[in-house]
Amino acid sequence: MDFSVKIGSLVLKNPILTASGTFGYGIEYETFGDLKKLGGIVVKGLSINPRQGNMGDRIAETPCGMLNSIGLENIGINAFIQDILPKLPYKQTPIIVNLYGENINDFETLSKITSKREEIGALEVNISCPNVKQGGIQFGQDEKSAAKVCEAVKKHAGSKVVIVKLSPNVSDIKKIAKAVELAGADAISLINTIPAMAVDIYKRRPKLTNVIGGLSGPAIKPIALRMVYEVVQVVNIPVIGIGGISSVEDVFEFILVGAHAVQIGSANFTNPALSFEIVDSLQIMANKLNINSLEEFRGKLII
Amino acid sequence: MDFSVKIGSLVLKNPILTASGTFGYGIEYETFGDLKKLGGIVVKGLSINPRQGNMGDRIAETPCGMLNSIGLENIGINAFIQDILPKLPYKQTPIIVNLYGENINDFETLSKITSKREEIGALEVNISCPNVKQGGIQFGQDEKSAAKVCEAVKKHAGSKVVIVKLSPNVSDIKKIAKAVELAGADAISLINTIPAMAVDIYKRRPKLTNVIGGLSGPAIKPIALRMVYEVVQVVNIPVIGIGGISSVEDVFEFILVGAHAVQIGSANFTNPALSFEIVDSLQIMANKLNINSLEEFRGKLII
Amino acid sequence: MKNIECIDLRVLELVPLDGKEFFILRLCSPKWKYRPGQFVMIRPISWGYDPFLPRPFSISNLDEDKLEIFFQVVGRGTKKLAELRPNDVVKVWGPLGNGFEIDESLPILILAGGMGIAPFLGLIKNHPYPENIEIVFGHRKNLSCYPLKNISRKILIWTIRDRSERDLLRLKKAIQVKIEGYSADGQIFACGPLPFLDMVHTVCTSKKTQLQISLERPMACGIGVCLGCSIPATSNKNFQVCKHGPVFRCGDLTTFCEHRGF
Amino acid sequence: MKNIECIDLRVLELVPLDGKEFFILRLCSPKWKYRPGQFVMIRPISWGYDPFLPRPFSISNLDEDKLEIFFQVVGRGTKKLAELRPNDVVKVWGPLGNGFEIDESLPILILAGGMGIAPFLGLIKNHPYPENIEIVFGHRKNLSCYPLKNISRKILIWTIRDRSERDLLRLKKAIQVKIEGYSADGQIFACGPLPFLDMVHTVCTSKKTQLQISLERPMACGIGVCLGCSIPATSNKNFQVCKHGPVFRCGDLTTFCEHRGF
Ligand SMILES: Cc1cc2nc3c(=O)[nH]c(=O)nc-3n(C[C@H](O)[C@H](O)[C@H](O)COP(=O)(O)OP(=O)(O)OC[C@H]3O[C@@H](n4cnc5c(N)ncnc54)[C@H](O)[C@@H]3O)c2cc1C
Ligand SMILES: Cc1cc2nc3c(=O)[nH]c(=O)nc-3n(C[C@H](O)[C@H](O)[C@H](O)COP(=O)(O)OP(=O)(O)OC[C@H]3O[C@@H](n4cnc5c(N)ncnc54)[C@H](O)[C@@H]3O)c2cc1C
Ligand SMILES: Cc1cc2nc3c(=O)[nH]c(=O)nc-3n(C[C@H](O)[C@H](O)[C@H](O)COP(=O)(O)O)c2cc1C
Ligand SMILES: Cc1cc2nc3c(=O)[nH]c(=O)nc-3n(C[C@H](O)[C@H](O)[C@H](O)COP(=O)(O)O)c2cc1C
Ligand code: FES
Ligand code: FES
Repeated sequence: MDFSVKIGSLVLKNPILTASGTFGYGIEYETFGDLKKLGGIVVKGLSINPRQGNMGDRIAETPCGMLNSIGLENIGINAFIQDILPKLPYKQTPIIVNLYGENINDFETLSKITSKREEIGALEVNISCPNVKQGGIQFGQDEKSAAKVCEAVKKHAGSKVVIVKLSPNVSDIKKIAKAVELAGADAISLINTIPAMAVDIYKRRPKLTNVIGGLSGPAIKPIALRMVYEVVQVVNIPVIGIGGISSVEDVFEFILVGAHAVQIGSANFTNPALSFEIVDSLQIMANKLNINSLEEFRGKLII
Repeated sequence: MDFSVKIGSLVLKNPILTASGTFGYGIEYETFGDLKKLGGIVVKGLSINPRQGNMGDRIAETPCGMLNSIGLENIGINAFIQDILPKLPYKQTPIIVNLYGENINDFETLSKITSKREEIGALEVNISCPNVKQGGIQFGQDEKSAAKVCEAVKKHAGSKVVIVKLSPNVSDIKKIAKAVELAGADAISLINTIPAMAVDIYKRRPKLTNVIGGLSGPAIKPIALRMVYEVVQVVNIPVIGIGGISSVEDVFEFILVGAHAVQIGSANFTNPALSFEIVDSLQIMANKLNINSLEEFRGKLII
Repeated sequence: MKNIECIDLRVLELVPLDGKEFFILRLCSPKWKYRPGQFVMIRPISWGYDPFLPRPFSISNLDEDKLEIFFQVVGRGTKKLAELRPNDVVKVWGPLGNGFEIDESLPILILAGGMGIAPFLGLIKNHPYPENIEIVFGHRKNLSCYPLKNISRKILIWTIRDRSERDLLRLKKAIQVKIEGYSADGQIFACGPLPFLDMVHTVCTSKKTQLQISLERPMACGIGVCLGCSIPATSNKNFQVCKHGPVFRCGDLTTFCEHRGF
Repeated sequence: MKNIECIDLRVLELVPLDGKEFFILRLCSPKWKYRPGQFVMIRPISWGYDPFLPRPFSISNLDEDKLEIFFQVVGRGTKKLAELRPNDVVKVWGPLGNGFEIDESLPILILAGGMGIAPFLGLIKNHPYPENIEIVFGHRKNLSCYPLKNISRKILIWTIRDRSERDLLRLKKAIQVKIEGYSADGQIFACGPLPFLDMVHTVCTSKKTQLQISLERPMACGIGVCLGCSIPATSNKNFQVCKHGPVFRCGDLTTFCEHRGF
């Protein structure tokens, strides 16, 4: 069956993307599977200049999940374009850059740089990172600033598809979603990690040097599913579901509530071949569900 | 060692409370342990009139947690006072009533009724239930209405300790916490469940008839811990930690970030003797941590 | 509350019946007294935080030596139960619920659909007058999947494999005929999947026959506190299946049947 | 990336050493070539969603027949590993990281603290000139907790039990003396807990001796993508311990040492 989906003008051969920060720059996974199989690759969040991220301990395990406070360590947009991009199979699999700026200006610059590269399939605007002082989640918690960032990126993005990635740490995700749709977003992806914390009672210390980090993994899937469901009801642009997806069943859960595509995140750490395996089992699952197209299933939750 | 803590004027012999909705009206657990051991018992949310709650399927399992959409089924405040309260060991263990109203009026009435009963140790104001149409979470997501409910209850509560129970589904929990402190709350408890969802891809149906329910269990502990930590920094009243607590280690995690007491919730379902066992292991844990008082440990996270 | 207890029990053995789907789990005996129809909540220690919830199972049999559970693998939890090994430790609380009200002097008709046979295994085994028991057993899978071997020869058992619409009609017919025979002075007990119970319930209601029916609902606590298993008893009162049931008298279920469509 | 592979391996056996804390886990061989100091990420299938993350372990030994891991129970994950039984399936990816750069023609001084012995077991076993190897092994637990039985008699091994401040000083002394002997033309490899490495590092730095040191950091991916194990290489560049390490040359760690206090 045909698993292709359209995210704005971008065509994915299947709805399986990899989530930013959990799949490196893509090439690290070549040894585990054929990158060309994937619907798309969302690379680690990129800033204008390289960043070292936060100090000290920056991951911790939690029940059915994990915390991270990487703080957007990355090699910078230029190194990515020069050193990595040519090695990626961008002709067969769209490469989506995840963009992080400390301010609107940064986002504009990043948009200008990336929109010129034909190797880049789409831009994902990260206004939801809980692990950085400037920018990040602070943009994603307020309708106005979320819209502003979206407009700024859109202005310079030319024909590139712009996906805005939302933070779950808001009272009403629908409002933010509508705001970025109005601001011109071609698609919305959600959720980013949820601000959370873990401590070591024996050392009396937080497990993350940064104290607070972002929660991801199966633990948050029910929250992500609810938010995708809520957002799908109020916007007319495609929604990309993210949060705890660990199996092909999980993929179809997100499609059932209305997602066009999904991203596999932390689950890549539990099995580096997982994203490829999920692509391989799409057809088996479609057979089990007795469907001949994704449209038949997407958003078809019976209430 | 002395494990007693003060929540406003209310003295608990130890910091272990049971969370509303997970310990029935208390008496159901008599067969599993000595209720008098507990620091306190928070009973199922009570409304003025009996309620049947939501229709259909109202629990579902999720990774390291569960969803519920009970919708505040309860026998009503009067039946509770007449039939249940006399059977509880209220002289040895404070009984805390969890109050739910559809509007401010309801909360005032409940406050009037309950504050007159000497058998009742404190009132916990539930402005955070995600499973009801009126009241509930809608009060807890807005500073002004949260404060209004708190004032209304406080006005009629006389000398009773008033605890306000917060919803995690907000952009900034600190704001709501400060608002209810200002409105006169004697203590704050958090978190209630997080709105979330689960679906059955084969039946194409939500697992809960109500579609959305509240997520609880170990999955949410890192979020709860973060929120307690954040709230403790900005208020001067005691904070009661709730969320995924399943062991005595978890109890001390919440104390370490600054909680005065904790509530054991869904974990009671995994082992109905758990709350009693946790009380029994407080001393062992204090020895392991090498502490002689809770004050030595409370909020003593080294950053 | 009655004598409900929560204890850690060691696994004695796990016996597969015809493949990897049906098992008898034998645990050390908690030495409780119980009534057929009562159940236990089970949670292996090894589950840690996940799967999170315990699982409810009928007490299939319980004596001085062992507690027996007959179960089918249907999802994540039962799959994990099927991985238990001798000496693994399982947290168990019970006996829960009310169980069937049995008058041993009266004839009994048991209507069981598939796993619905589970609560009756002990009843059958321990009844003083097995010749007074008759069973209609509708089943989908091979008969060898069900632990029927040890059922007394004195018990009349009608097994009807239900694989098609026609089988279902035959089963319905058999049940109708049998019920007739017990409507005057016998007792009728039923347990099985909802559509099966639905059918039994309809027949009994139409014939105005007494019927005790055992229900299943998703459960979290098993002891009446989470209110996850509530069903409407009347338009302003609920039953908790775990506490007021799982066995109900036919007439008590009217409101539930209206809402849930059986 | 090099030949990193992710495969499901069956457990052959789990051998306890002196109690319930130290184990050798033997898995079917993935038949990789590896360098001592390289490691694998391990995640038993039975973990389901929880514990969530895989765990990193040095390849203690790897040949045609088996992959061996020597591990100590310290937390939730290793406790669960100690419950593995033959034929359980474990997801394993590797060989990961760089491993020690070994010149087999030069003498080797191994400085191992406790579990820090793990990466050296294969090295010792497979080295063509065992008489060229000398080991200083500082340990807290009984010697019988460590798999030293099969170490060639040709290898000089100094074991020092470290239970007090004074023992620690003795250990430090021994290390100082030994290092001196290798500073000119030998190779020095070290692995162990941070305070141990700290000491070794200080001595080597002060003596301007070459040293290869194997680091541990909490890891999620093991393959350089999560950036959870990063340490500062210079003030504007990071190493990922899983990818650029876990073995580092003493001098490369200056910035990390400044930040983390060793
Ligand atoms: C009173 C009672 C007695 C039972 N006796 C038996 C028995 O003797 N033998 C047997 O094989 N089964 C019995 N069941 C059904 C058994 O509890 C379910 O098959 C089992 O819980 C499914 O768990 P799972 O994780 O494999 O499936 P999942 O679908 O993964 O279960 C997830 C959740 O749904 C709930 N759930 C799912 N299906 C059911 C169901 N049919 N009934 C109740 N809860 C469900 C579970 O409690 C769990 O919380 C009984 C159920 C009840 C309520
Ligand atoms: C490259 C490398 C090689 C290793 N080789 C061995 C070995 O051969 N034998 C052995 O016994 N141990 C080894 N370790 C340490 C081992 O990985 C940890 O002891 C183990 O992960 C602890 O898991 P736990 O769940 O029992 O402890 P927990 O404290 O519950 O672990 C929780 C989390 O913290 C991380 N973590 C905790 N302690 C450590 C630590 N010391 N190092 C790294 N991560 C940690 C885990 O990865 C996990 O994500 C090695 C570590 C690394 C990085
Ligand atoms: C280690 C790690 C690093 C991440 N880095 C980024 C990032 O750079 N940019 C971004 O938008 N999201 C980042 N995320 C968030 C994920 O892309 C994803 O939104 C989140 O983890 C939820 O999905 P999951 O539960 O499947 O992991 C990161 C997550 C993890 C665990
Ligand atoms: C089945 C169920 C019923 C609940 N009912 C109530 C309630 O009536 N009132 C209330 O304030 N909280 C209620 N809660 C929320 C809990 O008290 C608690 O805040 C929440 O479950 C988080 O804690 P936990 O993760 O330890 O369960 C309920 C939770 C569950 C699981
Ligand atoms: S299962 Fe909790 S009330 Fe019945
Ligand atoms: S463990 Fe993920 S980058 Fe090293």
